[in-house]
Amino acid sequence: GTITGEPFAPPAAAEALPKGGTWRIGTRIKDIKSPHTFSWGEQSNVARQVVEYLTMTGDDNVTRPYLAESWDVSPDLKTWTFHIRKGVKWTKGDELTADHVIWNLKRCLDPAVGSSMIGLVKAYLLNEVTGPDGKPTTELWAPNAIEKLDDHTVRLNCKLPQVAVPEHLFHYPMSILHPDDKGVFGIGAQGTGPFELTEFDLGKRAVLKRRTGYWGGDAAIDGMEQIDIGDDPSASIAALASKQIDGLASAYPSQYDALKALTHLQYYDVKTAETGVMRMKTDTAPFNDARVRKAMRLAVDREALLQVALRGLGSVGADSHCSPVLPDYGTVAIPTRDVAAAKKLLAEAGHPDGIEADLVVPNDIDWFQPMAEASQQMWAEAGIKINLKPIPGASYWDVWTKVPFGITIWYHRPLCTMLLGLAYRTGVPWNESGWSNKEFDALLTQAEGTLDLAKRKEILAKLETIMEEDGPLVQPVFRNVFSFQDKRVKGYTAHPSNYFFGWMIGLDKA
Amino acid sequence: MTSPLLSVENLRVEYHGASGAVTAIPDLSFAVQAGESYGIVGESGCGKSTLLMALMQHLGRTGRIAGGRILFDGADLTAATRRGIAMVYQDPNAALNPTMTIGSQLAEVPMLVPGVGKREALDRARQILADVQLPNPERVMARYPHQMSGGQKQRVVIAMALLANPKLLLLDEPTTGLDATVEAAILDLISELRARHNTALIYITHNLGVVAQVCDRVGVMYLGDLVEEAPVRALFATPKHPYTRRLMACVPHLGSTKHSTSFLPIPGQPPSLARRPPGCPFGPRCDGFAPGRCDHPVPDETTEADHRVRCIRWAEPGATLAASAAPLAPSLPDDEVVLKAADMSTVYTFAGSGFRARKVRLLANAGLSFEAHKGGVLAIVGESGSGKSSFARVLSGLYPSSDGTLAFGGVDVGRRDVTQRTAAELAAIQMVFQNPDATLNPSHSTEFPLRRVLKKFGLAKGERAISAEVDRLFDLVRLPRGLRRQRPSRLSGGQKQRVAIARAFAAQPQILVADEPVSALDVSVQAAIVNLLLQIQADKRTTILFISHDLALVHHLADHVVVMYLGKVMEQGPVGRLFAPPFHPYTEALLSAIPVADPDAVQSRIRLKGDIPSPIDVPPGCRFASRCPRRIGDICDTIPPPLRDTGEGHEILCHIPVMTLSELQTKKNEFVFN
Amino acid sequence: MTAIDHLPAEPVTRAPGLLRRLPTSGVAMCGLALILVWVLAAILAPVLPLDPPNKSFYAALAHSAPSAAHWLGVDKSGRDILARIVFGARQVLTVAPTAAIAAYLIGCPLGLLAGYYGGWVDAAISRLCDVILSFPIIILYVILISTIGPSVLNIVLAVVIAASPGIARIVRGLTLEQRHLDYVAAAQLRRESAVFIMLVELLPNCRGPLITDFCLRIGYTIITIGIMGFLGLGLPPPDPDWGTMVKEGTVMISVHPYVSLFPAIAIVTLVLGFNLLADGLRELALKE
Amino acid sequence: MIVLIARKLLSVILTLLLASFLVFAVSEFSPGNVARKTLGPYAPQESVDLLYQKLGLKDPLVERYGRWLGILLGLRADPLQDPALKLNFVDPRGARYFGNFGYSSLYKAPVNDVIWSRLGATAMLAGIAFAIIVPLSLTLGILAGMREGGLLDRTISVFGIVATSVPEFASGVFLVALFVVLLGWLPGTSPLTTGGGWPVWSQLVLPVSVLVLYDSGYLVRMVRGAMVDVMNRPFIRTAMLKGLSFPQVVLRHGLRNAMIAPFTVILLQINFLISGVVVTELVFAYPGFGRMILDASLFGDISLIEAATLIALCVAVTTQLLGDAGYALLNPQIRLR
Ligand SMILES: Nc1ncnc2c1ncn2[C@@H]1O[C@H](COP(=O)(O)OP(=O)(O)OP(=O)(O)O)[C@@H](O)[C@H]1O
Ligand SMILES: Nc1ncnc2c1ncn2[C@@H]1O[C@H](COP(=O)(O)OP(=O)(O)OP(=O)(O)O)[C@@H](O)[C@H]1O
Ligand SMILES: [Mg+2]
Ligand SMILES: [Mg+2]
Repeated sequence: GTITGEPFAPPAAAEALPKGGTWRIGTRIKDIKSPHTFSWGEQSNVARQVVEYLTMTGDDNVTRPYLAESWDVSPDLKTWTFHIRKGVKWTKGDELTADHVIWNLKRCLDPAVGSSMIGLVKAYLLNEVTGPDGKPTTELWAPNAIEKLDDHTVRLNCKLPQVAVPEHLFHYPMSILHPDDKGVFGIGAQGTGPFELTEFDLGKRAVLKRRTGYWGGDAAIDGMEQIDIGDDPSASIAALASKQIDGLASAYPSQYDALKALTHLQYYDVKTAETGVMRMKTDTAPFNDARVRKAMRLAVDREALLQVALRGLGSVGADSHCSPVLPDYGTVAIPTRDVAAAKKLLAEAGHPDGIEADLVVPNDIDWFQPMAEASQQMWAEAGIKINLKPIPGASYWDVWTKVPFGITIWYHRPLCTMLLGLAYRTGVPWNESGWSNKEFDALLTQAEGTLDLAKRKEILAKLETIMEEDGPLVQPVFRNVFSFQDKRVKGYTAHPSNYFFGWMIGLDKA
Repeated sequence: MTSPLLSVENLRVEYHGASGAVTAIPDLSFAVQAGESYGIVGESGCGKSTLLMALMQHLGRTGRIAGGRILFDGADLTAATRRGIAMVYQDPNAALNPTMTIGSQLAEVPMLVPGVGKREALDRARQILADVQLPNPERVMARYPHQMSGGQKQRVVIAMALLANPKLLLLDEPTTGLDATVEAAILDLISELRARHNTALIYITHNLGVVAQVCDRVGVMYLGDLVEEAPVRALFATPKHPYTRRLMACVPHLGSTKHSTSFLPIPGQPPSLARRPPGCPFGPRCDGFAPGRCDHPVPDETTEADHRVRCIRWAEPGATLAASAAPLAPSLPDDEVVLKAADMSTVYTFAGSGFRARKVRLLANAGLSFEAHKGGVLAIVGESGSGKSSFARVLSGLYPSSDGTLAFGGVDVGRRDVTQRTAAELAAIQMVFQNPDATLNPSHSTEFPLRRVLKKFGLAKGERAISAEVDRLFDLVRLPRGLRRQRPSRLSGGQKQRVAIARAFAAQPQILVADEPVSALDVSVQAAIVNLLLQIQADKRTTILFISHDLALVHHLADHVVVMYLGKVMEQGPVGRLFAPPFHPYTEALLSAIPVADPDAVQSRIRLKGDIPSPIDVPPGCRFASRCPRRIGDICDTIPPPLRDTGEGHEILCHIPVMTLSELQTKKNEFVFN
Repeated sequence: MTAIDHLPAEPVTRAPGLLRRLPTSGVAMCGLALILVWVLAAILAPVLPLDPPNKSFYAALAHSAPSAAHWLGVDKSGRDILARIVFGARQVLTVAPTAAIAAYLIGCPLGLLAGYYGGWVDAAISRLCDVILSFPIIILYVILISTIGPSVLNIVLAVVIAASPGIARIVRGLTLEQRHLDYVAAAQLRRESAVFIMLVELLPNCRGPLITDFCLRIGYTIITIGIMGFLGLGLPPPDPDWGTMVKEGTVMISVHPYVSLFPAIAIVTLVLGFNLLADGLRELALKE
Repeated sequence: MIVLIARKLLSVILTLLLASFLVFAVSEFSPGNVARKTLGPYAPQESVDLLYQKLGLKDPLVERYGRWLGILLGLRADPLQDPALKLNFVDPRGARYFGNFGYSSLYKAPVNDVIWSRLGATAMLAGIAFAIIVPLSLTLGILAGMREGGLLDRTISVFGIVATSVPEFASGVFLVALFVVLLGWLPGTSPLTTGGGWPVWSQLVLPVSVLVLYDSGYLVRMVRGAMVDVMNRPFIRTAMLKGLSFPQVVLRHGLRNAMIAPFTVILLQINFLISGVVVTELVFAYPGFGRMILDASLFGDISLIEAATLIALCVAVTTQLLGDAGYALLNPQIRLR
């Protein structure tokens, strides 16, 4: 991301939008009680209309100021100073202050709360310690790690250099709640955002009404209704066809053709780093041999997979989880399919007759199955026999760090370093493959501490190459995040993380 | 002669089934005068019901009247004129709607006449119920069919038919399936009603005895043809058609026993409709069959006024056999007692039905005591529900007795059921069941049970020996060996019963329990089976326990008779003593209810009221007291009657002294067996 | 005895057995024809000139509609729908009858035991069956499959658990009907074992209604497998499963209806076949 | 009488106990860990373990079942609502009351908050369907069975057999394709809110049709079979030969007898309906009970599954009892024993 915040005035667009109307959007309505422990983007899409973040990463992957008006960073990338916007009023009228922000930051980093923010910032803000009960836990690495400079200035003093701090502050659990609400969100909860939650029915719908006095200017629409349309992709098509909803929070690749045929809809998409990684557990045979992993990569035809799994709505990947759309992507060549080479590698690794393994496929992501099935065919040609084991999506999360071979959904992150740091650094909790590469770790740390973008991209190219040669992934495609909205919906843009923002929207009269 | 009420001319009825058309009635003519009672007899499947249904113009979807005409009251029978004909059905259970009260089912009939309202209809229904001698018509009206006994239901069906004020009443075996005592009462009722209403009747039955009692004229049907027609007396006195004669030779002949005559069954069985012989339909089974003559169509001949016969040889003397045959030299019982029941009781316990949740004890046999001698035939008679089968089940080991002893060869087998008996004991007591359809497993060949018996009792070892033994058994019961591998469904009822007998004899039993082995069979088949049993018994000197409700048949074949009522032995003795006074009042009633195949026979008319009560709660005194026509007072209800010995092993369980009984009964009974 | 008594008795001509009379029933023959078409297709699938069912034709993805190359079109992965339907028939026609047979293997003995012994054996078995039969059937399947996971074995297992109580109940009823018939008593009198009586004497006589039930049950099992596929609990990929195919096609039903239309037709025709056959058999049995 | 009712009740309770235990036992085989599913993929393993322990998931099966039963009967407080656990589980009804189904780990709300509105929605759907299915199939079945083999019979029979051969998911998707996508006459989903401009009744048309099609096909065949059976019984012949007209025979003698056998079957349809509802609700995104059960099963939300099956079983058992009672009422042979 861009380190120093560009000035960013969200309401600017709202001026031109038609006023009034209720935007009905189809999504899933999940539990929203505890924003700091949200696990799903859908949860945050209800809350984010009410409570806001210090920063905001746009659909262009650039992170800009938000509740934090601007920020400064020390050259060693260890000291981050955030200037909180003045005049931001909570629903009940009091002003947003640094104390509020610090309360939220500390709460998110309190291990007792259990927010996923901990995983994100652990490396540079926390120390791992043993708790009173003998269990490992975390605490702030230094008493002044979170420091209040004045009523509207907060400083983070980091243990290690980190470029992605503004991006981390837009991680969806990191919303700024009013301390009076004690971390609980619901109808009547206070917020700084443009809407208030007026109705909430779990699994059915959430109704939000515009509030007046929003610091960025009142939203154009009167309100929005988020409607649970279930998991069935055809149900949402039908709902759109019969105009029961104006749009979808996000559409599945399998829905594309049908939705495209509905002429009253407008298509929105954005290239992202969202992907499904077919990751191999590097401590489990046969995947403990880098040649086998490389052979797996060589045997797949990325373009074909892109067509089959995503109907071409995406881009090919190079097994490094780094997407070209991200600002710090280092350009590398996309590997081409080479079955002979794959066979040769397998033979060298001691598997002249090929290998056999199970691939665990969570069945809640509609494009995993076609990708897995097509890959299975491709692998078979290289003598690799893969059996598909579909399991319910919810159950996959119980085994995602354990199964020898599985497909894991990774949603978009705005920086390559963020992704690599989360999932591929030795020993990090989400290193689902158990992969460990000293050279990689060192280079990654170096990249995280490098402010200069061009230099960082160079380091990343090296990291990506290491992953291509040694890494734990077959990661052939990135998916475009896309959505359909009624043509009367104005101002909508597809966000790489499937976020949407009510204040951007205007509605033409029906 | 006035024009007849009903005249059927050259009637032809066909059935068009999936497998083509068959002619059930090829060409049939007869007439019924107003008020006349016309009987039709014939073996099963000869087209009796078809004829009635043709008269009712209701042949179902497959049947149709293909020729001839039916005149009723001088006009062609149509749906409108059919109103004058009403019908009584064979099975009263099925004929009544189980979900409607008797009253509303009856009331439907008068209400068909325009202008008759519901109230009037119900009044008439009530009246007619009284007419058919149902007690308390008001209550009967409110009942559902299942709340009534079979005899009562048949009365309701008759009442329903009468409600239409029919000129002609058709009765399709209305008493088959009813107990003889109930049957007698129904027949009385029919005769009486006919006298009162002057209704003409067509009565079809396979029971010659019934015809003799209720009909003026009789037609004998065979394979859809009326082979003989005559006034009832003439027919019974001088049957002319060989079929009629043979039919009569199959029913127990009065005054004769197995020692004097034997039945003369009709050989073979009626051909299927599709294989009707070209000439005389009875030709193939007739011992007077004359090639070249009998295989051309036979015309009707009127031998004398009112007597028609369809046989070209009727006048030729000696053309057919006599009406009975020489005895089979039956075995006589030894002195050796093979089976001795002493005070044997059988109790069923079961969870109470309906809302009664406690256990119910049902005393099916209450203290039976009698002996069976080797080589003899011990008959057990009694109405339905008197506990005959229960005893058979105990004896064969299907159910344990609960009290007393049942000594077989000196060992008490009563308490031990099949699982506890030794193989020898099992083999020694074998059983032939009533229903030939249920007694063979439809899924297995006929030889299967025989083979299993031989194998299980180790009577033949090795495939060849077993096979030879099966052949021998088939010969024994006179079944073609070719039937060995047939499924039972391809066998006639008589053939099935023969297989069942072969199966019983396969174990080389000392005692054969035959639980109503012939009551489900046609008379002709019945005769053949009885002959067969007697024949085998004579050869093997097996003791037979013959269970029956047919006293006439028992009279023919038994050596010793036990009369049971409600689980108790009412009277027992040698056959000669039992069928002569003094009788137990119950035996007396049973005897008087026998439909005797002789129009001239005069029977006393002792009719039992009601049906046999449930053995769950029996009176403390005489079990028969509630229905006894000779009840002498409260003593009968309260004090168990004494056992009175009249000598020669003849015992009567009654409060009335033997002498008194004897006097009463000889006076009244002009007709007595023997 | 006269010679005439030995007159060879003419065997009673009765309608031949149910299966031999089958050709007389138009309904049953229609059903049989439908089933046979699918059975033949399933058997001949490997030799028929079909594309491999799991092979994606990437070129065909752009024009997925039925064409000369792909008669019924291709699915969203570019796989030939015709080939997948035909190979799917192999799946269905092995899994459904296997499951039904397995259910019978459990249900029949239970029903026989309950019907033959009565008393507490009957009470225990009937109670257990009642419990399972009280479950709305799909809910039972969903709970079972979603917990034990979808696989051929598990689907068979689920069908066994869900269907065998029903079978047991039918067999029990039939056994109760037969149990008091004299041929059972006759078998007892020659001291046949209970197992022999149940299996050799009683069971064969239950076959009429059971054959009908078996056909219906296969039909219903096919529907169930279809529903499981539709709920996302179908047979494991990539091998074709009709229910899953319908499910996958529903998303594009408005644009490419053939994707789910044809597998749905396949399910309907096959189930219809079994239902017709069962109906015909039942009619025939009644006509006896 | 009282004894009889008591015995029936006892057997019902036994059935429910056994069934709920079976569900518990089956859930043993469920892959995945509810704690993990609850906390989401990114929660640290420690918190997952902690929650696992707090939820008491490591206790033996019987113990968990006993606890569940105790909570349900109001004999013990739901330990999960203990604020000390910091699970944030609050039930406005309190932690201990009769009928406490516990806390749904899927919806993170008391089961009683989740389940009843969905049950209501499903009851409406099934109720309307039932109200159409019963008269429809009775009429058709009786018309068909009245004259066996006639043209009407054959037409209706073909309808019946085809309808039963088309699974709900197939008819569902094709109805949607036709009426929603092609013709645009009806809404494609049934969220039961009027926000989309479609009145609620219009949202019910398709789901109800799907249920009606499948179930009435089956019932029509049942009723027809019973009617054919009755029309071949001798007492019908008696009635005809009495001189009653054919409609009189059918109405007075055929109908009631023909209703006896299908009566229990009709009530058992409720069970079928609930099953059909799962598929239908999925197709039409209907906010009902069936979809909830599917979600709960996939998630492994044992409290919700238990509650749902218990409710479904209660419905099934009640209808069975009603069926038995109605059967007895229709059938004097049982009523007046
Ligand atoms: N619907 C039918 N279709 C074809 N054949 C039939 C039909 N009904 C009766 N038959 C045949 O017609 C013949 C006469 O049958 P019917 O019932 O009239 O005989 P029955 O004398 O009344 O016999 P039973 O004493 O057994 O009642 C039999 O051979 C029977 O098989
Ligand atoms: N298994 C049983 N359980 C309970 N009661 C029974 C059983 N079998 C027979 N009974 C009853 O026992 C009594 C005697 O029956 P049983 O069958 O011995 O009479 P039966 O003289 O053979 O009559 P039928 O002439 O009708 O065959 C009847 O009241 C009958 O209802
Ligand atoms: Mg007859
Ligand atoms: Mg008996």
